[in-house]
Amino acid sequence: MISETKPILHIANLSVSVRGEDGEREVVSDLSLTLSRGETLCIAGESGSGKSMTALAIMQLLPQPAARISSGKIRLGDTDLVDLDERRMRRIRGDRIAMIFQEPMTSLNPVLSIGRQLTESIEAHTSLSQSEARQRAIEALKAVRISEAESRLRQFPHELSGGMRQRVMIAMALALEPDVLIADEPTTALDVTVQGEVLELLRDLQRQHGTSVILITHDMGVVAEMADRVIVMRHGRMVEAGRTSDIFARPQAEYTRELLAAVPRMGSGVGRQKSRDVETATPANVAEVKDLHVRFDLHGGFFGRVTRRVHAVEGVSFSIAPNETLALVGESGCGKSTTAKALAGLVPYSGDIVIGGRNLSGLGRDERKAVRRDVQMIFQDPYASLDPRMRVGDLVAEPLLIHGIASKEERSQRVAGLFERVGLSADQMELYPHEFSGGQRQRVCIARALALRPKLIIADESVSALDVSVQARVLDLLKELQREFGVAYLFISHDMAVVENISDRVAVMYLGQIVEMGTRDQVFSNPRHPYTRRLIEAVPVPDPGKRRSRFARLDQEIPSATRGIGEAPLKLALRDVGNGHLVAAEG
Amino acid sequence: MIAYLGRRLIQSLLILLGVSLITFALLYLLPADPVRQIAGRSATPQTVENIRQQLGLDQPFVVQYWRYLVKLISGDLGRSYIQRSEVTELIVSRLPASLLLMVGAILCELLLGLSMGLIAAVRRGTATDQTLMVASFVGVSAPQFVVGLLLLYVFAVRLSWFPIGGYGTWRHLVLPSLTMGILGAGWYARMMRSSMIDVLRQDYVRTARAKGLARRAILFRHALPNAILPVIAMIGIDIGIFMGGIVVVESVFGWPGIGQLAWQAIQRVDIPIIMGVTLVSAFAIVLGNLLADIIAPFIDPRIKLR
Amino acid sequence: MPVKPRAGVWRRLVRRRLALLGLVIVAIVVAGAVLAPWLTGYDPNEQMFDGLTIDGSPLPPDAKFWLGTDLLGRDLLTRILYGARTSLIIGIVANGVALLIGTLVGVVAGYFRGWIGSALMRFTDLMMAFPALLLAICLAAVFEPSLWIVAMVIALVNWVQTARVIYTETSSLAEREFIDAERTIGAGAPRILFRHILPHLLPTIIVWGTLGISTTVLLEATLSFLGIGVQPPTASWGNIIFENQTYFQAAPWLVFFPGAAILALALAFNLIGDALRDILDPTQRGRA
Amino acid sequence: EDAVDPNAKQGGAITITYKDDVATLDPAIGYDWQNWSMIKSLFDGLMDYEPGTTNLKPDLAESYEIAPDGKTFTFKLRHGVKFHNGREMTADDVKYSLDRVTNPKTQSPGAGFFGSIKGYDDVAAGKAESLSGVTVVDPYTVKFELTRPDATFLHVMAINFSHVVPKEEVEKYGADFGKHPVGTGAFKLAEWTLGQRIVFERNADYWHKGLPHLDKITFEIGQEPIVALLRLQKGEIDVPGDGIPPAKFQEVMADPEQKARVVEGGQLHTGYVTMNTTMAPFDNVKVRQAVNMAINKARIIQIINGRAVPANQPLPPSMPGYDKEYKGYAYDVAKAKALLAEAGHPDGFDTQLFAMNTDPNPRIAQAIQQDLAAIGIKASIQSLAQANVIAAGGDKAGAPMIWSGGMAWIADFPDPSNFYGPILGCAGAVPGGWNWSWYCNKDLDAKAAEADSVVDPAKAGERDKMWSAIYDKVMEDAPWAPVFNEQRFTMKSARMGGADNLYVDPVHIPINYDNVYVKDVQ
Ligand SMILES: Nc1ncnc2c1ncn2[C@@H]1O[C@H](COP(=O)(O)OP(=O)(O)OP(=O)(O)O)[C@@H](O)[C@H]1O
Ligand SMILES: Nc1ncnc2c1ncn2[C@@H]1O[C@H](COP(=O)(O)OP(=O)(O)OP(=O)(O)O)[C@@H](O)[C@H]1O
Ligand SMILES: [Mg+2]
Ligand SMILES: [Mg+2]
Repeated sequence: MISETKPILHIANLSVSVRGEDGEREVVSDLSLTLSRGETLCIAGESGSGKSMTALAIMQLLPQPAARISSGKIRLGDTDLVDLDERRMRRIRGDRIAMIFQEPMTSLNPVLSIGRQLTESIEAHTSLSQSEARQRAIEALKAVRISEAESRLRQFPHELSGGMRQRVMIAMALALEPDVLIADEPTTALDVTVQGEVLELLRDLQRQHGTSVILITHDMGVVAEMADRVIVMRHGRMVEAGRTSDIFARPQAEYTRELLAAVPRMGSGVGRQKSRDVETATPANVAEVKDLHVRFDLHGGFFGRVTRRVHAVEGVSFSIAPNETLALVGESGCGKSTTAKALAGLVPYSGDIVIGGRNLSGLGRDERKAVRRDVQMIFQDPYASLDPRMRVGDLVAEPLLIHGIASKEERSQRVAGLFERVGLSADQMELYPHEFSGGQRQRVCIARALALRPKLIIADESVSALDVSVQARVLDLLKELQREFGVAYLFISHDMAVVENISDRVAVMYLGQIVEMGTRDQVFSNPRHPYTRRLIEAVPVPDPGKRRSRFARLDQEIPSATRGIGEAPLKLALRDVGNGHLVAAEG
Repeated sequence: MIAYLGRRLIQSLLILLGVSLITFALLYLLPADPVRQIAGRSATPQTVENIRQQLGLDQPFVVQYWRYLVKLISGDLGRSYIQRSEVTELIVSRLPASLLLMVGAILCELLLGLSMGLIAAVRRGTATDQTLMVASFVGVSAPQFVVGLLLLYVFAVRLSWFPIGGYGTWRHLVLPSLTMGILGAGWYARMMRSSMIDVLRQDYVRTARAKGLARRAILFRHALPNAILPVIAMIGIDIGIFMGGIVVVESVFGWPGIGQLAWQAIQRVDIPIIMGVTLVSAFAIVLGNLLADIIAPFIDPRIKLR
Repeated sequence: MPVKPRAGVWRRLVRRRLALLGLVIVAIVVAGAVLAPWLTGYDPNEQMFDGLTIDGSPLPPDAKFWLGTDLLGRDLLTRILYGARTSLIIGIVANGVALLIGTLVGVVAGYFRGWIGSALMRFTDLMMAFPALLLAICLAAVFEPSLWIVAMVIALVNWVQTARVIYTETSSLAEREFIDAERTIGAGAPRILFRHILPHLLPTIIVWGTLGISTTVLLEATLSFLGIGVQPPTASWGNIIFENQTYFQAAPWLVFFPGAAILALALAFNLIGDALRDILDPTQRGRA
Repeated sequence: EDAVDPNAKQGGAITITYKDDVATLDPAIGYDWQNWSMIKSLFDGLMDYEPGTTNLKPDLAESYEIAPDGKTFTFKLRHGVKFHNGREMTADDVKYSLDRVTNPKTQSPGAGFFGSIKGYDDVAAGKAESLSGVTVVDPYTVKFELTRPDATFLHVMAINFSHVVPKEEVEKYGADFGKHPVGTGAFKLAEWTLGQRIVFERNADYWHKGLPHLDKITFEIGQEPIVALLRLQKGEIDVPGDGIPPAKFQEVMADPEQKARVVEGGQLHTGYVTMNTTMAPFDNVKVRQAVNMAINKARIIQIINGRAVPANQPLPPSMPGYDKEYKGYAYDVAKAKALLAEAGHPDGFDTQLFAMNTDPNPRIAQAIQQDLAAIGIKASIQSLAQANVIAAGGDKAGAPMIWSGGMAWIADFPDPSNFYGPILGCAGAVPGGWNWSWYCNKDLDAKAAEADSVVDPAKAGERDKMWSAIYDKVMEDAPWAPVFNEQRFTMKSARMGGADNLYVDPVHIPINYDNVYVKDVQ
């Protein structure tokens, strides 16, 4: 599969350093690699190891003014990119090297139409006329399998779902058929079904155009699916490089072995939760949710009356016992986060939520504050959920401060302890959120959630952004805390492998309702609802030998949860198919 | 959209009603007696009383205000105490000039201010940046009367490029607009720089660079529309500030706008004119705010009219 | 590695050349205002016989009157020094209070969306549409003109624009996820508003605050003219300009020097503000 | 009929500028100095003044007769005088005009001038529509009967309020007659663009043959005086209506060419400080006299670049009745202090000095303030908009001292009585009145009435003496401190022609439009 031609991209002894409050620090050290035509090179490695920095260095787009290339060469064909002036570099960007960024949500310009953003780069690098460029853009959109490509051109980013935005990004990168495509975690933010599609697409395009791809990911399943060769990085250095099959079969470096061992696999995996007996619906349940509804009103009309409603959560009931982990899975937009927010008291709801025996509705201010202590939440997007103007140490200490726990010295000791617990060092307490990599930030969030030693932690996609080794460590940590303090988890994730590993029970959500719920083994080994089955099938397997030729594809868009007034959706009845395994009748 | 407009118009009307009530009340409380002014220096108490009665100024406040409102609805703003003309006529004759000046001034300040702010943000930290920021502060700190006279002296008297004041052709409009615009330009430059610096840090700007776009495309197509949003919100506010400066600029350039009318009325406590001008300018401000809110979604499609 | 002590804002401020320059200017102005009686041998209100030419013209700057004299034969330098007292109170205190009210109203209205928010914003809209000058005149008629009245009027009139801008920004900040995160750990509204939202508003507040200095100092002169502010012979930078602006050709020093003083003060605060904005914005670390 | 300047050329147009809006051109209503002389050119009255002087002459009247008791005036009207609409003016129009101006519905600020006409009280009270004292004898004769002898009556017949208007036009335009003036004057209104421009054009049918000289006068409105002067220097305009702004005065006078185009003249104006005689400590005459001695008038005149002469009595020097012998209170700080001590204020006292807020008035107030401080009186200044100062003055407890500049008394007509009634007499000392010193001396009121009943023109000198005595007496009580009499400096373009006194005409400000001409017409 690897074509043994002359390398198209050659990096020699690259070092990147960033300037912080206390001087310069290298975040990429002495990195060398080559990329051949038509090859897919995966860069894997733990969060904060310098993967994104390397990619940005190639593009000459390192964050200003903090970061700079301190030494090394980057050659594209015969051109050295490091010394190139901005004008010549501009001609290379987009045309010969294209990049897909880690954050699909923020990487598209919110005020320009999709069409504009697509055609402008075509117009910038070719002499095509406006209508020809438009045609090319439509083709590119069709290539990434966006339906109704022509009318999409007029739409704006916020009108598209996350997966579609990512596909637009890919279309943009591929429209000019670059020699090299750098994709930085292109699927992390997406749920399994969409991830499958995107990967499939990348492969397709590579096959057609012979593009060389650098794929940055921490998902070893993705690596196994996609890569020809793999580079493993740690602390800014390359620890191992080799062919995918070799690395998976015979990892040389200690760290690579650790990494592979940490990969969650369905049905196996080191940290896999033993099946436990969990007694449901005991009076001592940490949380009990009954017939939860959350609806968002959409206003319109002359007097701003409610005209339509989003039925985000429609009659969800479940309970979580102490020490138990309930996983909530489902596609983007099915209402998982909303359920979590209702529990955390962030959105108004109807129905009953009982935490530690106290019904949340009808509590006074002080009582509510006390209940808050028992329920903590870790958000989906770690960067967005940390105040960018506070030092992370202060952020973690804040819950203690608010609830008046511990003196000042004690507090900072406890925070330092928490930092170590989540795998950060105490001196990082002085840094600000933007000075961390994505994974490190998530650990800060976890440390903050743990600070109050809550009875229930709601983890909303909290480990999706983490590399496997850290993910494994965090999962371990969560389990450890569960053992130690009897914390219960509501674990929201789209990563079925992780869910399979950590959960005691699983609830599958679809369009605001639960369609299947049961113990982990019931749901995974005996999925009864077709929707559950499709979710499980979409999971990539971290084994290059079991590479699939095609992913299962979702053929229809997810139906909308928005309805007119008085058109409540049909309520699904759950049927017990044995031992508390609840399944909705197919509707 | 129509529904939104309707709702906003009703709100605006309520605001105007509030403005009229407060203004009327304040003027009612003012110690200067308009009747004495009308009656003149040699009036007998009898004459004063007669006039007071004729104007209905002997009525209680509520009655006076109610009468005013009733007339207002039919577009009658009353008759000036000093000038003795229909206030509506006075305002209508002067409004076009003020509106023209406003358009010219806003154009000037946007053109000047935005480009200064843009350049300063792009060249952040350089001497250019610092020079531009000093210039913008000079614009904000310079008294408009002096700026106007200076421009007039240099460009009209010395160089004869423009007429020394007056009203009529576009050449008359340039200097007054510029005088008004210099103040606003300072504000806009400062704000633009601030918001541009913010926008230039955003991910989508990085994306645009990664596409290999020309600098100009990045700045004008990607950054500018995002950075201009907070500036758009300023336009409503701007009209309010504008109403303050208009008095001076109009009198320097002999511009027949409502600023001069207002100023003379204030000096002489000509209450019907003060009321009329207040309502008209309040209306302009409300309209400006509405306009800013309506333009915003065209620039940022995420914004929904609610 | 031991945890390094946080370098104080003040220390980082004085390390920047431009910020230091700003601080020095402010210090000079404040010192000038406070020490005026010791810095000059003249009385600010004394109309000197030798301060005018025989036909009543003011004197240009010379060895005796460093910045010249005004139309009544008073020493301009002395008047500018004493005028700094008034202008500092207006430009900093009144402007500051306006900024404070505006920020408070904007933040509260932006954060509490319910009836409090709408009520506050409707009130702000009303105030914005209401002519400030009229309010000033009416107040002038009711109260004895004084510095504090004019300061109050300026504060009362100038908060509106700030409130509107801050409102817009707060409402978008309140949607950010980190605010939700704060709620889940039990943070109350005051904490969220002051510890988490306010710091993000700082750049805007700085821009409005520094621009406000010039405008308020000049506005004070207009209000004095209408009889609401400090009354002659009390000097303020604004009214020195205002009284003499028609003489800008005949006696340019009468407009230039007080104008330069206003500009210097506003610029100084701008330099400090700009530096503060960078220092307090952690994403700007590493910038020289 | 007075002669027409033989050098005058016929034709041409001039441009005059004003900062403020022209309020109204209705002669019954217009009462500021700016529309005052414009109205004089659009309308005529029975009497007028010889151009450039204060000498009365018959105008629409050909002749008049005063009955020996001084209570009946009979005017013979000129034949063939036509309104701008072409109709001939008759005695009915004279009567109509006076009925109209005294009718309260007209809201004329000048109605009070006609108080001596029989029937005035009934009309003012709304009880009658017509003045019983005015009779149309025949189309060219009109007779006035007065309730008391009134020496000022001929002047009253010359002021704008008595100018003759045509009934049909007044009724046609109603309240808007002021925007559509139709009179018998030398000019007629050709265009009025609100807020921008007013254009007068020559009345070809004017009864006074040979007048006016100009074809057209354009008044441009709304520009700062300082800019108007720049335009004059550039040759764009002919007369800056607001005069030479203080900031430009030195520059103009320093340039011989420009100085040559400046005409200087007296003015029926006095600038004074009023002291509220009902308010302590100004209820003490010694305090008031002390203030009179404390003010350094020379210094104040220096501050306004010498554009005035020191005043020591209410009347300006060009006014009949001015007492040349009277020395007034000399500037004497020591004596002022002594007087103050005698009055029981050896350490002075605190008070307030009100002034209008336009340059140079706040400056003059500050100079006065410093002078007062020298004798221990600490006066704080209230510099306010015109209307606010007027309001304070009309309130008995409002203002201890007012500097009159900017709102000061410019005579309505050149007669000594005009400086007494409303501003020094008891009639003006009422709430909302113009007697800001609240000085009320019943004795002097009686003497004033006596002087005004000396109607016989032959006894004019005697009457003037009586008035001099009254003002000397006023100065003894010192309710005012007269400061200066402002001089007028009118500047014109080089092409303007006509005698200098037309440019400082005491009743036409800024210039006498009917008699000036331009030199550059063919
Ligand atoms: N703007 C910045 N200022 C200072 N340090 C930074 C900045 N951005 C990143 N870093 C640091 O650079 C190092 C490398 O970051 P990079 O983003 O390349 O990690 P990554 O391998 O992409 O991790 P992840 O998988 O979590 O995205 C991290 O230690 C991070 O703390
Ligand atoms: N504030 C809101 N106003 C209106 N609609 C909302 C609001 N918040 C969420 N929704 C809608 O509610 C539905 C459920 O959203 P939710 O965030 O719970 O999905 P999710 O299952 O967490 O998806 P993802 O995996 O993408 O995070 C979506 O259709 C969403 O558009
Ligand atoms: Mg990364
Ligand atoms: Mg979610």
